[in-house]
Amino acid sequence: MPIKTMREALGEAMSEEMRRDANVFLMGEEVAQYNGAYKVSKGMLDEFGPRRVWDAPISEGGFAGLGVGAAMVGLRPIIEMMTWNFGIQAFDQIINHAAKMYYMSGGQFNVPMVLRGPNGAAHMLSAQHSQTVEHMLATVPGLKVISVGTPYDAKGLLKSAIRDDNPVIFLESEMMYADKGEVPDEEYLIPIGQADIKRPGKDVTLIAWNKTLSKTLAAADELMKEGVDCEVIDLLTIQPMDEKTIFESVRKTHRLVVVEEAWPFASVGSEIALRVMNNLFDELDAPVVRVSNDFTSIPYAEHLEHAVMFSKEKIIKAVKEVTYLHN
Amino acid sequence: MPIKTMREALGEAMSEEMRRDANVFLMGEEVAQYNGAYKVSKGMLDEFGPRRVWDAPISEGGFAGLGVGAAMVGLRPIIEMMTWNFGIQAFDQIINHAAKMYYMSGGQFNVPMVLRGPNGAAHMLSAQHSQTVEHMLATVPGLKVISVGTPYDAKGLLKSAIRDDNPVIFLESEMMYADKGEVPDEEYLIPIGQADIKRPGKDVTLIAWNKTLSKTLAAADELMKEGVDCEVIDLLTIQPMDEKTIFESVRKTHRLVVVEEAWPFASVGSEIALRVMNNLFDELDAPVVRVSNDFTSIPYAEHLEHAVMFSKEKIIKAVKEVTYLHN
Amino acid sequence: MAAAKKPTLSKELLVQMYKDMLFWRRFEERVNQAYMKQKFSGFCHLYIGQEALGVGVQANLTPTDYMISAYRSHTQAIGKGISPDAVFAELFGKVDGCARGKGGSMHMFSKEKRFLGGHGIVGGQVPIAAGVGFAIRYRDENDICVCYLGDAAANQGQFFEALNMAATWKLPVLFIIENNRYGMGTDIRRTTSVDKLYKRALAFDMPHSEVDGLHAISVYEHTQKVIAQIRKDKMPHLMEAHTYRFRGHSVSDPGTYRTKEEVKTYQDKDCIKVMGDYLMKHELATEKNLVEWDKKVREDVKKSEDFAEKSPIPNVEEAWMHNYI
Amino acid sequence: MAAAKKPTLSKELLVQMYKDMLFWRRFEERVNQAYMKQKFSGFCHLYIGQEALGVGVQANLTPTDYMISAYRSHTQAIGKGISPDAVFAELFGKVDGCARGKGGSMHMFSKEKRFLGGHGIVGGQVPIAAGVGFAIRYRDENDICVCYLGDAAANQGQFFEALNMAATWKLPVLFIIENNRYGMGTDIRRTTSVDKLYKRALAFDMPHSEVDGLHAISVYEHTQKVIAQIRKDKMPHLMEAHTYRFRGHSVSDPGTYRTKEEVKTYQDKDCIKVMGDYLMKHELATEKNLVEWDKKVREDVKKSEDFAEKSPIPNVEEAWMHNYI
Ligand SMILES: Cc1ncc(C[n+]2csc(CCOP(=O)(O)OP(=O)(O)O)c2C)c(N)n1
Ligand SMILES: Cc1ncc(C[n+]2csc(CCOP(=O)(O)OP(=O)(O)O)c2C)c(N)n1
Ligand SMILES: [Mg+2]
Ligand SMILES: [Mg+2]
Repeated sequence: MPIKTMREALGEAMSEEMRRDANVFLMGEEVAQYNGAYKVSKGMLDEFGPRRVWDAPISEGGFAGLGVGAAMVGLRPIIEMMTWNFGIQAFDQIINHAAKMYYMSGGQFNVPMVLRGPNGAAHMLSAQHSQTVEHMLATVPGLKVISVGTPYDAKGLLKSAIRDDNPVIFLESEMMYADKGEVPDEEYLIPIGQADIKRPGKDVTLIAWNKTLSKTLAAADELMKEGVDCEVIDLLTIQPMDEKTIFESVRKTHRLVVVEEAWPFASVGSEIALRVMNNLFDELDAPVVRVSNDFTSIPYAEHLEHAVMFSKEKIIKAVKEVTYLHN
Repeated sequence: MPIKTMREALGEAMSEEMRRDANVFLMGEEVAQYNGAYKVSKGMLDEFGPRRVWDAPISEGGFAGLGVGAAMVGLRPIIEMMTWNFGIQAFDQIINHAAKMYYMSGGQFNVPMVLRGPNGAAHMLSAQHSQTVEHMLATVPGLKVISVGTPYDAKGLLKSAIRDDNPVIFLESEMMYADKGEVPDEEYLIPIGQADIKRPGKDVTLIAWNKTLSKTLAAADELMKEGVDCEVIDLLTIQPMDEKTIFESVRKTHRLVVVEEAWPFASVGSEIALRVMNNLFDELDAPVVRVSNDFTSIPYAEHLEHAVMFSKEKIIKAVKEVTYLHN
Repeated sequence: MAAAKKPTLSKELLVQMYKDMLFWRRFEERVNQAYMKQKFSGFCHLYIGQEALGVGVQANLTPTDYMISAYRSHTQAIGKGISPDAVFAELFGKVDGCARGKGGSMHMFSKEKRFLGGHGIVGGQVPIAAGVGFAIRYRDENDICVCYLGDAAANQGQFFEALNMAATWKLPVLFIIENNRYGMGTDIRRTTSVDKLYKRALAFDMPHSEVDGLHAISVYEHTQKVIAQIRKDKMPHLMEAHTYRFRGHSVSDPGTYRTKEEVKTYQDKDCIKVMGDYLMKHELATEKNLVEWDKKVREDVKKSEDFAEKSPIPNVEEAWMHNYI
Repeated sequence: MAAAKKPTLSKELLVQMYKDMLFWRRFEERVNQAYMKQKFSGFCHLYIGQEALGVGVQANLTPTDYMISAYRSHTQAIGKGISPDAVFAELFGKVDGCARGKGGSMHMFSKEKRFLGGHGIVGGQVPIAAGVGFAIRYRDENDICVCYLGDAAANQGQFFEALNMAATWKLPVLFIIENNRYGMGTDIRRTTSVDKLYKRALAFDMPHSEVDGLHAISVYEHTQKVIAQIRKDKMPHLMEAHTYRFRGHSVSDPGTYRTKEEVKTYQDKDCIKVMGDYLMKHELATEKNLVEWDKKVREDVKKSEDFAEKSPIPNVEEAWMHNYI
C-alpha cells in the first residue's frame, strides 16, 4: 500500500471531497496562497482556485461564525484553525451557535461544518500554544469530536466528517503531520463513532488517541517484553464515544489505563473511568488509572516541558500499577 | 442570625471588600446605574461612585482582558459576566491569558481578578442561555473555580475570592438570587478549597454544588423517611478540589452519588468518580453514579426543560441504585 | 418631513405598510398580555415602537432574500413570512411553533421563509450573516441577507470581524443597526465614544448610511436605494436606523433609566399614529378605515393566540431530538 | 526626507538611537544563528528590519511607562530595560531568563521594567493594554501604556473592543500597529478592505496618525508629539507605523510569498544604513565610529549569548511552580 504522510492524507481527504461536492470549501488563515501553515492544504488553491480556498483574516470567531452561516444555507465549510489554541476565540460560535442551531430551530437548520486543526503541545512553544481542547468541546451536545493518530484514520475520518451533516470538531497535531503510514489510493471512509483496536492483547486495556497513540503502542511493545500483553484501543471519535469497544475490551482484560494529553481534570479520561465504573464495576480487577499531562501550564524549557507531559515511561508505570507489577 | 438573600449576601461581600481595599473595583454590563441585571450590585454605584463601579459595553472578551491588564499592575478587578453563557466569549482571555500569566512570566505577573456571574439554566430560556461552565474552566491550571449554593457560603467565599491573588471563577445562579439564608452581620471569610458537609449521614455520600444543592438536600430528607441516611457534601470549591472531605465521607458510606447540572461528559462528576476509584477502589460497595442534565441542548418548553434537567426524583432514583433499593 | 410631501409610493404599498405596523403592534401587545397572564415564561423582548423600521425594510425584500436577527424579532419573523400562528405557538412552547417549542421567544426560525433566527447571544448573528452573504456570493445568486443588530451589539468584537470580512470579500449583506439608544438599561453613549454608530463602517471603507427609523416611508425609500445598490455592486452596507422602544428591554424591565419626557417625545412620534395621519391627510384612508383595520387586526392576533393555545405541547421525546441530524 | 534637514535632535540622542538599532539588529542576528545551530527551539520571530520603529518609540518613554507587545518582541523588551542577558537566557530556557525559562521567545516579561509581555495570541494583548491604561487612570497617574500589535492583529475582534473601551473611557494607551504589510504569508490587503489601518480609529472617533516607521528620527519626532498629547489629554491614540520585516515571519519561514524586488526595495531603505549615513553626513559620527560601534555591539551580544549558555537550566520543580501564587 502506498505510504503517505499525515498531511498528505488530510490534504487528500479534503481534495477528494471538494472534487465530489461543489458545496465544500476550505477557509482558514494561510490555507490558500501559503498552502497552509503546516502545508496540509498544499496544492489546493492551485487545483480549486480562490472561489473555494480562502485565506481568512485573523478573526477566528468571525470566520467560524461565517462557516455557521454558510452551512445553514447549504454550503459545507471546512474551517481550519491554525491551532486550536486560537480556536478558543471561536468557542462562542462553536458552543453557542454551531452546536445549538439545529436544536433550537426545532430541527430546521443543521450546520454541516468541519472545524479542523492541530491541538496539544508541539515542542517548546510554552503555555499559550500547547493545549488540547477535546474535553471542553466533547461535553457540548450537538458537536461531534474526532481526534486522529495515524494518516489512514485521518483520511478516512476527515472524509466522513466532511460528509457528516453536523458540526464536527477534528483534532490533529503539529507533531504528527510528517508521520507516515499506509494510505490506499482507492477511496475509503471510516465511520464516525467507532474506536479501533490497534493492538489486541489480553492483560490490560490501554485507550489512547491523537499523539498519545504512538507512545502507547511503544509502551505496549516494551511491556510485552516483560510479559504484559496490552490491548491498545485508538479512541478516534471522542463524541459520540464507542462504549461498546471499550467495554468489550475491559470485560476481557479487567484492567484499564487511559492515556491522554489533556489536563487531569474533567477530561475524556475521567469520563471513560466513570462509564466503565458505572457499567463494569464488578469486572474490574484494579482501579482505572489515567496517564495525562500534569495539572500545570506547559513550560517552554525542553526538560520542563518533558517533565510535565505524558510519556512512554509514565504509561509503562501506570500499566504496572493496574497489573500490580510495581517494581 | 439575620436572614439575607443570596443577592444581598453577594452585594455585601463586594461592598465590604471595596471598603477595605481601594484597589478593588467592579465592572460589568449593567452593574452600575441599573444596579445589576439581577440587582446583585444594588446600591454600589451610589456608595462607591463611578470611579469604582463601571458599566461595560457588551464586549465580554474585551472587558475580561481589561481586567487581566488592570490586575497585572496592581488592581483587583471584580468582573461580572451577566451570565456565563456570554462569558464563553471571554474564554480566550480567561484560558489563554488570565490563567497563564503568572506561569509564563516565570512568577512575576499574577492576576488577582474575580470573574463572577450566574451559570446554568434559569427557566425557559432555551439552549443559548442555560449552560454551566465549571468543568470547562476547572480543567485549566491557573484558575480557581468556586460555585455556591447558599447565601452564607456565597458571601464568605466571594470575600475570599476577592482577596485571592489568582484569577477566580465564581459561579452563581439566576434561580438562587432570591434564596434566603442566615448571614451574620459580622465579617467572616470561608476558605477556598474546602467542601462543607451540609448534612451528615452514614449510608451514602451525595456531592452537590450550586443549584443542585437544595434539590439534593430535599432528596436526602425524603430518603430519610425511607430509612436511607444520606451525607450531603456541598463541594463549594471545584478547583482545587477538596479530596480529603470527599474521601473521608466515602470511606464512611462506601457509596457515592454526584449531582451536577453539567452535561454528562467530562464533567466534574466524572472527575470525582475517577479520583474516588483511583484512591478508594476497595472501599466502594457500588459503582459511583452521576445525576446531571441529560446530554442535550436545553429546550424552551417547560415540560421539555424539566424532562432533561437534574431533579429530586432523579437524585432519589440514583441513591436507590447505589444502595440497591430499586423498587 | 415625509408627511408634508405628496405621496410617491402607491396607495397599496402605503396601506399595506400601515396594516403591517398595526399588526406588529397589536401582536406584541397581545404577547405582552399573555405573558402578564403567565401563559408563558422566559425572556420576552417586544418590538413596540420600532415597527416602522422593520416594516419599511421588509417591504423591499423578496421571498428568497435572507434575514437574521437577535431576540427582539417576533414580528420581524412574521414580516419575513412566518405565520403569526407559528410565532405565537412558539411563545407558548407548542409543537406548532416555528421552532417546535424548543426555541421560544428569542429563537424564531423558518428554513422555508429564509428567516435564520432569532439569536440570544448579542452580536452572535452578525458573522453568521456574513456567512449567508458568503454563500450567496459563492453560488453567484442575486439575493441579499439582512442582518439586524442592536446599538449595543455594535460594541461586540465579532460584529467588527464580520464587517471586515464582508467588506473585504464583497458579501451582499445589509447590516442594520437598530439604534433604539439603549442596550438594556445603558444609554449607548455611555459605552461607546461615537455619536453615530454608522461610523463603525469607516474602519472598513464600507458603504454606510443613516435613516430616520421612526417613519416607515423614509425607511422604505432609503432601504430601497440601499438594497438596489447592494444587489448591483455586490457590496455590503451598514445602515444605522434611529428608533426607540416604548417598553422596557424585556417584559420584566420597568425601564426607569429613561425619563418620562424622553419616552413621551418618542410616543408623540409613534410611527403608527404618524402613518395613520398621513394616510388620512392624503385621502388614502378614512378614520373609519383605520378603526376597521384595527378591529380586524385585533381579531387576527387573537386568532393566533387561540391557535397557540390549542396547539399541543411537543411530545416529551422531542426534548432529546435534534441535537444531531 | 528627514536626512536632508539639519538635525534638530541632540547628537547624544541620535547616536544613542543608532547604537540601539544596531544592538537590536546584531542581537537578532545572533539569536538567529543560535537557532540555526539548534541551541534552542520553538518559534522564533525576529525584529530585523523594524528597528527604527521600536527604537524611535522607546526613546520617548520613561521607566515608569508600561509596554506590552506580541511575540516579535525580544528587542522591544530590551528597549524597555530588560537586560539582553536575561532575554538571551530566556531563549535558551535558562533560569536567568526574564521568565525563568518558562516563557521562551514569545513571552518576555519584566515586572520591574514594566514590560508586560511577550504574547502569543494575536490581538490578545490589546485589551490587556486597555486594562493597564485603566489602572493608570484609576490611580490618576501620569504614565502611559504602549501597546504594539501587528497589521494582521488589527483584524481581531478584541482589538476593536479594546479600542472602543479606551476611547470611551479615555485611557492613556498608545496603540501602535506595526504594519509590516504581512500577517505570516498573507498580504494585509487581502484580509482587510482599507488601505490605511489607522482608519480603524475612525470607528471610535479616536485620535490617530500614521508615520514612516523606517526612519528612527521620524518615528521619534512623531511619537514625541503623540505621547505628549496622550499625557496631556488622557486620551488614547492609534498610530499606524509603516515598516517591513527583512526575514520570514519566523525563523522557519522562507518568506517566498514576497518578491525579491519588494524585499530589495526595503533593504535599500535599511534603517541602520540610513541613520549611519545621516550621522556621517551631519558629522555626528565618522565611518570609523560606526565600525567601532558595530564591533562593540557584536561583542556585547556575544557576551549575552555566553551568559545564556552558562546560566543553569531551571530545577525541574519549576515546571510545576507558578500556576498559582
Ligand atoms: C454576549 C452577550 N452579552 C450579554 C447579553 C445580555 N443582553 C441581552 S440583550 C442585551 C442588550 C442589547 O442591547 P442592544 O444590542 O442595543 O439591543 P436592543 O435590546 O436594544 O434591541 C444584553 C446586555 C447577551 N445576551 N449576550
Ligand atoms: C489568535 C491567533 N490566531 C492565529 C495565530 C497564529 N499566528 C501567529 S503570528 C500570525 C500573523 C500575525 O501577523 P501580524 O499581526 O501582522 O504580526 P507580525 O507577525 O507581522 O509582526 C498568526 C496568524 C495566533 N498566534 N493567534
Ligand atoms: Mg438597543
Ligand atoms: Mg504583520
